[in-house]
Amino acid sequence: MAHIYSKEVMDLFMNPKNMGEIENPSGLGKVGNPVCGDVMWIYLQVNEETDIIEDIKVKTFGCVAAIATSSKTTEMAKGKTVTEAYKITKKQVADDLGGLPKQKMHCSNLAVDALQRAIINYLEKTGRSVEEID
Amino acid sequence: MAHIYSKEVMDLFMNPKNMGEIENPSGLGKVGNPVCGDVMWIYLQVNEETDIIEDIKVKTFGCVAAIATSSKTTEMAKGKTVTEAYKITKKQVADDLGGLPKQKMHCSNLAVDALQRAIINYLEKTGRSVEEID
Amino acid sequence: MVYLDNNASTRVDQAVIDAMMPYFTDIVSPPSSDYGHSFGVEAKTALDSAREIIASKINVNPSDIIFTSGQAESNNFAIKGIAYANRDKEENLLVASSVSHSTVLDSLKTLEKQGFSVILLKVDSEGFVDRDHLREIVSSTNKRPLLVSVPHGNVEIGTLENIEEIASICHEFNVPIHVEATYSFCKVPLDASATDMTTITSHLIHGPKGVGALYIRKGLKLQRLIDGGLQENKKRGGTENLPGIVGFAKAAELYTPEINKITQKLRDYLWNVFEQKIPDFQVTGPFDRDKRLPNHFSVVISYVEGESILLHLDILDFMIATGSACSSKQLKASHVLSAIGLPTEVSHGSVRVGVSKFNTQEELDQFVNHLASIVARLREMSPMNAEFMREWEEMKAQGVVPKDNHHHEFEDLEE
Amino acid sequence: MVYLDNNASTRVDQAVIDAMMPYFTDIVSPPSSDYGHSFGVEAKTALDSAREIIASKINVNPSDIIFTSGQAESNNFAIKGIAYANRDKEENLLVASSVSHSTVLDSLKTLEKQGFSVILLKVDSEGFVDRDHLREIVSSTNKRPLLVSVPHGNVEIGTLENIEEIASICHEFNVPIHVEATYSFCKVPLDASATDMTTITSHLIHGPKGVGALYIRKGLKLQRLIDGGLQENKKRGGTENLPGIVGFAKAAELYTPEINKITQKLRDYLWNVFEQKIPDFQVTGPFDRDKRLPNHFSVVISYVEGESILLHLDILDFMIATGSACSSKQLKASHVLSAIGLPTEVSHGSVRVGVSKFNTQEELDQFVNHLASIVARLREMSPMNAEFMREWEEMKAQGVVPKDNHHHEFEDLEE
Ligand SMILES: Cc1ncc(COP(=O)(O)O)c(C=O)c1O
Ligand SMILES: Cc1ncc(COP(=O)(O)O)c(C=O)c1O
Repeated sequence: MAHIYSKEVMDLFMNPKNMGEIENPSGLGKVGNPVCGDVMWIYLQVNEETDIIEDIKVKTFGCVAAIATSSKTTEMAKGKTVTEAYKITKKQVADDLGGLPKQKMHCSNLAVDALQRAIINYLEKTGRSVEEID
Repeated sequence: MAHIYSKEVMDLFMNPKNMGEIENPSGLGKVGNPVCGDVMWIYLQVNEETDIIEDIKVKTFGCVAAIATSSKTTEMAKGKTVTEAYKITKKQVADDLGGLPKQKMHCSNLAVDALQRAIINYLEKTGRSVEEID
Repeated sequence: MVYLDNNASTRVDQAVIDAMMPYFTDIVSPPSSDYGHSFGVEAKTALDSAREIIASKINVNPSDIIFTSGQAESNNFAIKGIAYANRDKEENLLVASSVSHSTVLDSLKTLEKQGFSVILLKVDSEGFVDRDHLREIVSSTNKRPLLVSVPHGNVEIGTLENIEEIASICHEFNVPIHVEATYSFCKVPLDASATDMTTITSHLIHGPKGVGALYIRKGLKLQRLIDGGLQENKKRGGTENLPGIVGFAKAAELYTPEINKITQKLRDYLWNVFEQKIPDFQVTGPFDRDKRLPNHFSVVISYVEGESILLHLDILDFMIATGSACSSKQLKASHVLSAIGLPTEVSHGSVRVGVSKFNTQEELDQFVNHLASIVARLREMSPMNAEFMREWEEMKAQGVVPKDNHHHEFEDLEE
Repeated sequence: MVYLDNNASTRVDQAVIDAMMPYFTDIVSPPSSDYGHSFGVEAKTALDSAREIIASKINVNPSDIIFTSGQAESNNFAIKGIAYANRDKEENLLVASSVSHSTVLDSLKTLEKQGFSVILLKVDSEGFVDRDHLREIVSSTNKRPLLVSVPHGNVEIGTLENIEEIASICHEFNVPIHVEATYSFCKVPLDASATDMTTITSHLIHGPKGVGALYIRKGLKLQRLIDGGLQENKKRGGTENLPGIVGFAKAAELYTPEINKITQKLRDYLWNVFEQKIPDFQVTGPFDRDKRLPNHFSVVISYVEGESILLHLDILDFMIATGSACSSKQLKASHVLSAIGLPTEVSHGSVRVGVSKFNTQEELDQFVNHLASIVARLREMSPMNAEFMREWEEMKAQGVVPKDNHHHEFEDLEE
């Protein structure tokens, strides 16, 4: 089976991780635009004592790269504090996936964007702002 | 063996007729131009009593069509009176050969031209002009 | 492997390969000279007979058929040939359907940069050329088009244009018409003698790639695209691709109306099973099956994205095509789907199937079953659904653009 | 069948056919999209690897190789591409060797009609470009050429040009150079990275017809000849002829220096036997065997005409080529033989042989024996001989033109 995507991307595409929703999430981040072809919603369940992301779910509409990066980003965030998770970069996600086709690098932005937005949402709900962790 | 030429043309090309010279011919006709790629010399031996062409030979430099038309023209002329032979047309030669490729039709002119020139040469030698037979 | 992308290209028939073989290994001379050795003459005989077979398929004289390297060359030759042959005329308008093939549209773009005017014809939601628009343009007294180009069968949405009707509108006003019949050749009868130029190709009818033809009405003046010899009635230089041409003719010969009955039956079967098993999809192109290429079925499936569908199917060994932006090199929505008015957010779910005589009903059953579960799975993980789309439509209506508009230009892909 | 016309075209190697086969029958998708199903990706992988093989043969980067439909397209693209890309510049001079291929010369004719200036470079009696003439033209300060086009190996007379030398003269004055390497590709080492464009082709190295390539130096601006997609680095639209391209690469891979040792040995053998057995002939092209295409031997035989020789040989199952006017479609003497100063009355006796690895010494022995008796037979019936030619030369010197000058124009063959 020859594909332009790395084995890691294909594996996560075939068996995506953390797909789904969390009811009453601690934080929710929605990004994307159906015109562009990628929409991602990330749901966080954060332990307010420790700021640790105890659970994370994602809903993704999009291409192979979008599904794989959603999975990878959520896997990377899970178990981290929001401060740590906020620092995950698009490049880290792509590297951890064994690279992405050049033109698809933009897709990996989305999941990280959604994660950051969900963290901001969580911070806002808990009366803080992103500057405090940044 | 696929060729553009008719079977008749190929047969005469392979086994040309009346090739050679006649020493002290009754008439000689030389036409053609080495630049054009066709040169033909026709030699006649004519019975001066009957004006019948008793022998005819041709020397030909040229392409397949030139060789075939030389053979055909001399075959057609042999045994005819010079008056009859003078009337052989280029079209008759081509028709008798089962046709010639359109672009090669010009080549068939040469042999008939050489024949006519040889007849004129014969007539001149015998103190006559072509008007008398034409 | 279940190959269902037969409007992209097709498998070459064994009989076609057999027909080509002597021209690969034995009769290898170029067929150019009449006065050459017998291989050359045999080659010419083969070339002539291929030309006759191809010509008879579209009801034209063999001498008006020019063999080319395929669709791209034929279309470029047709469009630029007319334009450049009329370079010095006052008229400089070129007209084409907006669902024309990229080889047509890109030729027009080049000509536009060089000073020619270009008008793309409106099409309706099924991809048919807007007759009124066409009539308006060809009847214009002060800007008569040099050419109108229209596709016969559309590769993306299957639309089968009524060429006779279009041609008669053009000819009423003495405007020549070029027909792009790449996808319809042998699949739908076409009387190309009613057209001024017609493009046909080999590799969509189980013939080899790299060969096609252009019918050019006798007397129509074209500037040559490829100079260099007396080949092809002096209209296209270069050593003829004789194995390819012989294969093309053989493929055309083998692609009988019977084949179309087979593919049409398969296509209709697929369509029916699709309707039973796949919720929320919308057919693209004509709903009337007789107005589609007989082997063509195309849809957009809601709330899912084409590349993801395509790769899931691929892993299961089923091969289809999509017009999804994410699957294209330019990451742009298909110009055809845009031209028929499909919003990009909808066209992401594009899936199209081209069946061939090599397919079976069992394969199609398996395909739809697989597709049904893939779609269900993708929808489960997608935030998009009917409610999402309703909200989205409202936002669009209110002119509210969502913040995360990741729309971007890929400059390195532009000219 | 003894095929000795291997500079016209060659038999396709069985290994090449085997390499193409999967792309005829299995991997049939166009290799265009990266994000498509695995057939498309496999196709792309095959395309990329073919490009690497071809590129390495002429020492250039794969990304600078564009696949085309063959020599004619490559040469038209190179010449017209440069011309049109510089349409608006003041310089409009195009230069080519006068022994260039017709696809080059006819492209120039077309451009000349459109207002470009054209200069054909003088060549010496062996077909080598006149260095002084070239230098004079490229060094001209007020009319710098847009391009100089030179053949590497000449198909008719075998001349192997010193491309490094020509390129360095051009580049000294910043004039780009196009090299027509159709007949030399794989036969003689060529460092195309020293050139700006280089044409190569498949069907002369036991590859399939209908495929070739053009090397284009990175950064060189060309106007596209065939628009219509992102294929070939956006420089050539259209579905790639993948079986052809794969076959081309396989053929290039198989055409090793060993093959050239074989053909050169055969050619030299032929040359020697020829000298022993055929009276009154003259070699055309370089006498120095190392300055010829390794498989090329060409002569003019006195007092006989090429078509007649060719057909006699053909009936005996030996196939060769001739540059005789009577054998050409236009009934014109070869422009190459004219350019090297051979009078038409002499060039009628042209015979050329291209050997391949499929030939044997025995075949060449038989060939020369047959030829010797054919020549003897034709000379016996010919009025031409040494004396005739002496007289003819005298007449020419005196300006006496013989009456029966059957020289005529074939208007229907002209433009
Ligand atoms: C048109 C278009 N824009 C954008 C993207 C994805 O880029 P981003 O994630 O930056 O929106 C895609 C998907 O590949 C796309 O097709
Ligand atoms: C250049 C050229 N002129 C003329 C001819 C023959 O025509 P004609 O017999 O009229 O001289 C030939 C031979 O075919 C030819 O090659």
